[in-house]
Amino acid sequence: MRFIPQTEEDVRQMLATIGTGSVEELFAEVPAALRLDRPLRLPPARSEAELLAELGRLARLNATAETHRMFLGGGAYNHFIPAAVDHLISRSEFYTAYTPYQPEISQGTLQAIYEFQTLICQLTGMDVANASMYDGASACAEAVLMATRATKRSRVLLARSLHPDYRATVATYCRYLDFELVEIEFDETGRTDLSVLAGELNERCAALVLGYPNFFGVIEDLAAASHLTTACGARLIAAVQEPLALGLLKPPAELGADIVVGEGQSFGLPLAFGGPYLGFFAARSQDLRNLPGRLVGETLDSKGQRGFVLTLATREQHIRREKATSNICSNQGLCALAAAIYLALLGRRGLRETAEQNLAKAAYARAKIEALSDFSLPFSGPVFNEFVVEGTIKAVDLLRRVQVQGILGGIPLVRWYPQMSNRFLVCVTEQNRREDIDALCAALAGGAL
Amino acid sequence: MRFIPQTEEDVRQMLATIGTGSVEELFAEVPAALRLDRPLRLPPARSEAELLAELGRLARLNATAETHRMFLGGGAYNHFIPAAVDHLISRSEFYTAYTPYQPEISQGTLQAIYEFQTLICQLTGMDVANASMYDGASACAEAVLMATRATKRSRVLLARSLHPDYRATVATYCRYLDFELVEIEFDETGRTDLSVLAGELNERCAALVLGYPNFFGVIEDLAAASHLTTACGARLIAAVQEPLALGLLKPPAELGADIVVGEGQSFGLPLAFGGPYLGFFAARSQDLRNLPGRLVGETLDSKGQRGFVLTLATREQHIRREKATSNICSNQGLCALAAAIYLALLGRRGLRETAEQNLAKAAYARAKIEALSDFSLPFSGPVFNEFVVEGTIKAVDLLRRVQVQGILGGIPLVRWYPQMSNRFLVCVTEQNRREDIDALCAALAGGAL
Amino acid sequence: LNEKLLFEHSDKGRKGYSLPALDVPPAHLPAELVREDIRGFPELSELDVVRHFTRLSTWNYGIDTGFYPLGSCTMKYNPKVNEVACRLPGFAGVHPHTPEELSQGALELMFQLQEDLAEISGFPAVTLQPGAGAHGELAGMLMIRAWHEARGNRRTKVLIPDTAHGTNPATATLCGYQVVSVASDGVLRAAAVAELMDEEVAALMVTNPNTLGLFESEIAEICRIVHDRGGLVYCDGANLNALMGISRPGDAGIDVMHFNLHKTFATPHGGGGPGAGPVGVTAELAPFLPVPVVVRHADGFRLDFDAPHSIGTMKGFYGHFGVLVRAFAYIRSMGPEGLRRATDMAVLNANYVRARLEGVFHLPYATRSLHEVVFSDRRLGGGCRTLDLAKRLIDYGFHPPTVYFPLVVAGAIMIEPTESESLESLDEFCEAMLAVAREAEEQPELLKQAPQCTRLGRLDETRAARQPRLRWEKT
Amino acid sequence: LNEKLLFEHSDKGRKGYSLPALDVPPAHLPAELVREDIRGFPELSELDVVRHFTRLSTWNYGIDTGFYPLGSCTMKYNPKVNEVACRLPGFAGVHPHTPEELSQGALELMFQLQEDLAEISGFPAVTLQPGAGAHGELAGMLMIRAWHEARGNRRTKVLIPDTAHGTNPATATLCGYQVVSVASDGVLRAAAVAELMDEEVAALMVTNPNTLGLFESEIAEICRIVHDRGGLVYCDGANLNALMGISRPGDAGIDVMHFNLHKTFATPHGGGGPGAGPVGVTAELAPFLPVPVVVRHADGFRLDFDAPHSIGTMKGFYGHFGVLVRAFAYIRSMGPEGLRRATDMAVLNANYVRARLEGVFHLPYATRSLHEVVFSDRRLGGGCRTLDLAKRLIDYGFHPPTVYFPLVVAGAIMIEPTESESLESLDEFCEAMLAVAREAEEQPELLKQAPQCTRLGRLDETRAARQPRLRWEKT
Repeated sequence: MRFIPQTEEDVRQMLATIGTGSVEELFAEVPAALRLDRPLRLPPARSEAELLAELGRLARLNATAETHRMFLGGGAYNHFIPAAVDHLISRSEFYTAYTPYQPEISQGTLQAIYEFQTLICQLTGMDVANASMYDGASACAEAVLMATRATKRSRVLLARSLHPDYRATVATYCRYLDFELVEIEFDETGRTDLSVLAGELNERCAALVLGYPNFFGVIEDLAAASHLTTACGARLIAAVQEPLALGLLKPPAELGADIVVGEGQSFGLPLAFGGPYLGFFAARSQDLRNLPGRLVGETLDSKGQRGFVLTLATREQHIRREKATSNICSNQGLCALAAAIYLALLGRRGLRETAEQNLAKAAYARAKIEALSDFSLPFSGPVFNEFVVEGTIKAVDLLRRVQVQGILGGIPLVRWYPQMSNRFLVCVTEQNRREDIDALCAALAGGAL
Repeated sequence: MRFIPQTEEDVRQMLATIGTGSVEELFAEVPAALRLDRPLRLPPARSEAELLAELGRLARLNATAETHRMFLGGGAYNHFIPAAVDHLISRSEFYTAYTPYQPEISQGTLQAIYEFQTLICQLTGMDVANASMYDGASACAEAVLMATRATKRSRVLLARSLHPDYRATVATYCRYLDFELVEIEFDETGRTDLSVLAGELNERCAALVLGYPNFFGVIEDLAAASHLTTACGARLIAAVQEPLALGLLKPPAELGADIVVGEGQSFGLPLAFGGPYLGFFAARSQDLRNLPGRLVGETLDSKGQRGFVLTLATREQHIRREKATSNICSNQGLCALAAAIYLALLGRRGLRETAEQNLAKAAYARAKIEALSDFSLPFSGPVFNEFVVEGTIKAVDLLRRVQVQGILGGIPLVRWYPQMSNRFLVCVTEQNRREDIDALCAALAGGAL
Repeated sequence: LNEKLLFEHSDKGRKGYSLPALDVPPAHLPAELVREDIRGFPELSELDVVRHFTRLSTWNYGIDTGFYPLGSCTMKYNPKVNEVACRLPGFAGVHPHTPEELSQGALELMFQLQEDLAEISGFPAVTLQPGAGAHGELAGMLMIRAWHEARGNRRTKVLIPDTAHGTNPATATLCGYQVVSVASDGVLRAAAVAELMDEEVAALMVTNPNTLGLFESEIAEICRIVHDRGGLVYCDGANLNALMGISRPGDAGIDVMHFNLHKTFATPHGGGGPGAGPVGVTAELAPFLPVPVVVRHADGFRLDFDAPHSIGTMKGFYGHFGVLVRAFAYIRSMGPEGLRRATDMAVLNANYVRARLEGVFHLPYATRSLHEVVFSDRRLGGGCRTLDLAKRLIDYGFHPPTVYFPLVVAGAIMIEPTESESLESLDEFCEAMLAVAREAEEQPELLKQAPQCTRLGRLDETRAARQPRLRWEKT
Repeated sequence: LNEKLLFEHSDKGRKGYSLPALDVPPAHLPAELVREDIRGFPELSELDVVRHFTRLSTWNYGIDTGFYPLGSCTMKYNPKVNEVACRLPGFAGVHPHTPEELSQGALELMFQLQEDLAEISGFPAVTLQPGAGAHGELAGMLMIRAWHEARGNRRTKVLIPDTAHGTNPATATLCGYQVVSVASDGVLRAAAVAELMDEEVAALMVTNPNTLGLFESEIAEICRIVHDRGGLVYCDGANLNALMGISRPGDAGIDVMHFNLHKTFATPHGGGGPGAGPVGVTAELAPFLPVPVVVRHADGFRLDFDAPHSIGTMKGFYGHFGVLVRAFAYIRSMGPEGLRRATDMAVLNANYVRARLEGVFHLPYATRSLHEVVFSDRRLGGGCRTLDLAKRLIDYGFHPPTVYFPLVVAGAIMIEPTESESLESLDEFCEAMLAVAREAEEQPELLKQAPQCTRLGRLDETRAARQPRLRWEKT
């Protein structure tokens, strides 16, 4: 076994030191009735070559942007990842380390996370960001919990245009916490209906959660929503499912958001069938001691040099136990590192230009699809890099026809919005060339016949 | 330009410090007549994504063991490379370092090369090995040069069964050195004809070079050759084109070889269309100061701790200039590192077992091919993992038919041995499953009709 | 050498990226939606970025750097081939919204992993969705509550032994439960549970082996007691590395357990994550699993969202797939004998360290250890505490053990060597521990001023908490 | 921390590999052919090996670690995407004996690279075969001799300036030539060449810009002189980074030049190799190129072995293909403007360092520098020499410049920053150089006892040479 170093001679010597006759005896405390009396029924050990052959077979069964023209978004985005990202996160000092509990030998992780926190603050405009959470959906749930803690209120409004996974995750987290979850309808712009919202907001409301952009790719009017939430003392939570948009859109803080959460996958993480991704969580200073998750802070060492440590741990479960602000006790360290590297590589100009390319390509695709006879764009609100298309037949059937031509043309919306059986969500990124978009349009036109 | 950091403001500031008005002026010493008055005619800069798309297109045009069943050897072998090898040589401290001229900040490279030298000594049984050379063929040429230096003789015998590239490279290196190169025929065993050899050996002979195994995959009788060379004072050079064989075969030193050179590609290096590979060069202590190439030696630091340095540099060209033992001034550092890692991973048992699998699979293939009606094995000598097959039609045509079935069935020998138009060289490694071999036999049988 | 922050390096106009030329007309958003430039955002070349993070990495300590005996964390070797496997284009590049017929490879892998984990643990149903151990706990405790609610029997309390991880009580709270602590004498006693177990107790949360590295030898009896009074038993699976092929929690009467793939199944910890926290449950609890689970149909594998009793979804999509690939690769590489051997050797290693150190270090519990051993600083000389020992070990080139946990041992020193370490490593570590113990007697200042060999000296954590500076700002 | 040798770690029975089960009957060689066990050979687990080489790596200094101003070596950034490119399965996995129709991608890449190098250098024909610069020199000088021989005009001598790399004379010797050294005054003078040039001189070998970083401004005139007397001119292309898009050696009258892809074209140096040393030649010399060259036919690309005048083959197969892929990727990433900008900025960087240091360090040649600048230790105080300065720079976190080369400058300090370095890096380096110069005056022992910040102190090279220990042996 190449991962287990003990030789038989080692085992003999160690048993002698321990003073037992066999390894078996070391398990004396496990009652016989609880002992498994047979080998595990698992396939036999594979050599490295066999393993790669088997996994290669499975991997080749999956469609990717290398095998198909891909227009899938909906919370996970096909962006280019510079080679330097993977090179750096593959440094074993980063990826084989544990949580940086011993700061003197963890300054690499700690400084990188501190930089990540800063980058998230810069992007969102918020005062403080934590060291990351599992993903956008769970970060959104944590934001709702924090808002209820901070406001001591229990009514939570969720936009129905918010990503369905985010809504579902909030519901799971709140399942047994006696909260009132209310969904707020959207209007023909694809944005949350502000008049409905105004009617549902009251002094029992802890929070309103809006997507920014929302699940339809539409940019919600945060500023207007903020006027309403501020008036009744509720927290406005902006949930960003496509953070590349922040390269171009006004930062949520500037528009009045109180908490900004979101999904960081777009920043250098592979699609990987949905994970591991990167939840980010940013808030205003007022909420500092209510934050869930880890925080890295600056301090000094015994010689007065700058250094970084995990801090404000008194919020956390290993100290506070049942009074902790969350049960989370890890972060997505390596994913946050990847995001920091990605953002550092793109930098000020690159992030903007990449966002502008996404915007331009999506606009080109929208215009071209809108011009097709059997298609329309049901929502009129401004979009970034994805948008809803309505056809004349069931989207599921249409997209299957498009798929046969090597195109993953979009996501049918019917699973989450039963009345939208002819609608689907199309995403266009900097990875889609004009010819890909043209091919999609041709396939849609053909498929609709 | 992501690889060039200077901003326009930096440039202005630097020019001010230098005291010139423009970058242009820095080239004042280049006469106008020699200035290129147009931009270079090269394709425009590609983004990273475009570059990968273009290279991906080219890469997919090539056949590999992932796309074909591969039975090609002939000096380059399809062996499995454990993932740990690439992980470790991808540490940038290794691969972005230069030659270890400053030993205090190069102990990583130096210790690894010292370990490589030791591993080569252990494998070959020799006293000393250098830090590596370009490849097996050029190492062979350097061995011939060393033998002539050491013996002060100028007649060199090369087995005709020696790898043709090795013979050709020796010829190129010796082209203007007034040596007499003589090729020695092989017999029906596929080994060098000892009676012909005895007739050609005399007191003018500097060296005899034998493949071990030779180009036909046959294991030469080094011991018998050594008796003859020793008698006339010539150096016996064993040239190892498939070093995995040394996991099983007697070390050349034990059989009387004076110099052992060879190709280390089998030890963890990808096929990569022929390079970069890894020449190794080992000799007896008597030749120490005649060795070409770099050497790493053990020494002590100012505090008496063990450390490693480049040593015996007085043989080399940066000190000796025209009197150097060779003009080589680099080694295949990263390839030698890969080989050291590969050998450390396989270790004593792994090397042996891998060699035994190669032997067994080749034996299985030989027996099965020999049983086919239209095929025979022209050479009777013992082989390791490759062997010559003779068919009834031109090998080039036969192999093209086999290739259509997704099998790279072997290497036609006619290019180097014009009388062997129906013969080809088949290699079987631990990477070929029994079903691959069976498929080859079926395709050969079908192709010969 | 020091390394500035990214933001301090930046120079207006530098860039480290490249984009293809835009091949469609530019587009514009309404001006009121568009932000200003991001002030202070980095501007660096590719080399700047590479050098920055390469340097940062050298201030970190990983498993590949050296021995990492962090108790309760199972810092075993992370095989390199697994890193290759999860990066195969067909795994790294598959979008979660890909139609099922075009993601069969991903689904088959997940299905097989569900089955493997079921066999290893003895639970018939498994969800791969939770993103970490604590997330798995939350899923598991929500299922327990859902089960009670489905029976119309709300219940209000959860019993948790005093040796438990802090996430256990935090999770119970998040499920709306009140936490009742159970005292143990190293091992949890059936009698202690019986005393507290009543009709208001929804569940007992145990860890087995517990955080003292001791097998909960009364677990079967405890499960019976809890079940008899209508409760369920949750097992924190953090220490499963001590049991593979030896004993299956599902066979002992446990109802729900989470796995830490990043501990037992060798996926890298990544400096804090991502991990993965699948959960196994009994058949009775299977209807409550989060959606989706992967099911096999005649025509292939599917994501099943149709589960009316499900607690819902724990996060976006289906789990930390990239982590699942690595764990699957590990299980396939090991095979049944390999997993059993891992457990055997993990336990042997821990007992060897115990045997070598117990004469010098105070061992609060004498029961036979499994995969880890907990000492205390009681016998440490010169007024030195556990923290001093830990920092001094850094100077010897080792990552310190887990310290001050479990809370039931004052000044705990919790050592988990894992099976990956050779006798040679263990000996070197034990020599260092013994040397530090001698230093504590003879030169305690060496411990109190440690570490000396790191770029930074001991860091002031109090200052960080009192004057929080959680982001860089231009000064 | 120290790290033993592989062999000192080993433990009988450990292994770090895995093989599939043998699926054919075992076979045996005649016993007299089979060796005994290899005594002392390593036996380690995968983690042992990974940790060993990871630790070794941390004692190395690479470009990603920091500034590496090694003169004449062009230590520029090695782009990460190139490492990905050469590992694409279709490149890494293609066997050199693959039929041409199944290796068109490899052949097309090589063909395009031949064309690119021809355009950059001004030589119409290029071979990619040589494995390194010195190997390219050998190929080039063999072609020169073959050309003379083909004209029935043997000739016996080669002129080499005193500033040349040591490989130049070593190569000339290997081609059977006698070396005649030509004195220069920093720049090679046409008059000096004219004086030595006669009918016995086969060639002049020059480096341009030369190893002092100075452009050989009389090169056109020199080429005319050599050509007029029937000789050829070889150019060592090590310093091509100073000329891309500025001036093409082929246009200046040079006949043969090698490229160092691992310098100018950003392929990694690998701690000593592998590099690649393609050679460009004039049309007249093209028939003598090594075989094979890649040619384009109507039906695709082919390896052409049919060259009766060829000097033969320089090594196995066709060149360091994996290195060629990286260089090709670099050229495509840069484009024509990028290469020109690289040269501009390399020269700007060198002149900036020169401007900042020349008041303090002695500058033996006042001519305008191109891509590198050579100082000497003449003004260094406290009896310190170049070596002391170099070792002290290590303590400041920098790789030292090239030292004691070129030989024409006593105590040479040869600095080549390359275009990759930012102004910030250059300033930090210049500050360090100036600080060390001050220390030499005030505390020379700091230099003489340097380095202090490395794991090992200054190493005894004399001892290594006097008592050679070139391999480990069991003691």
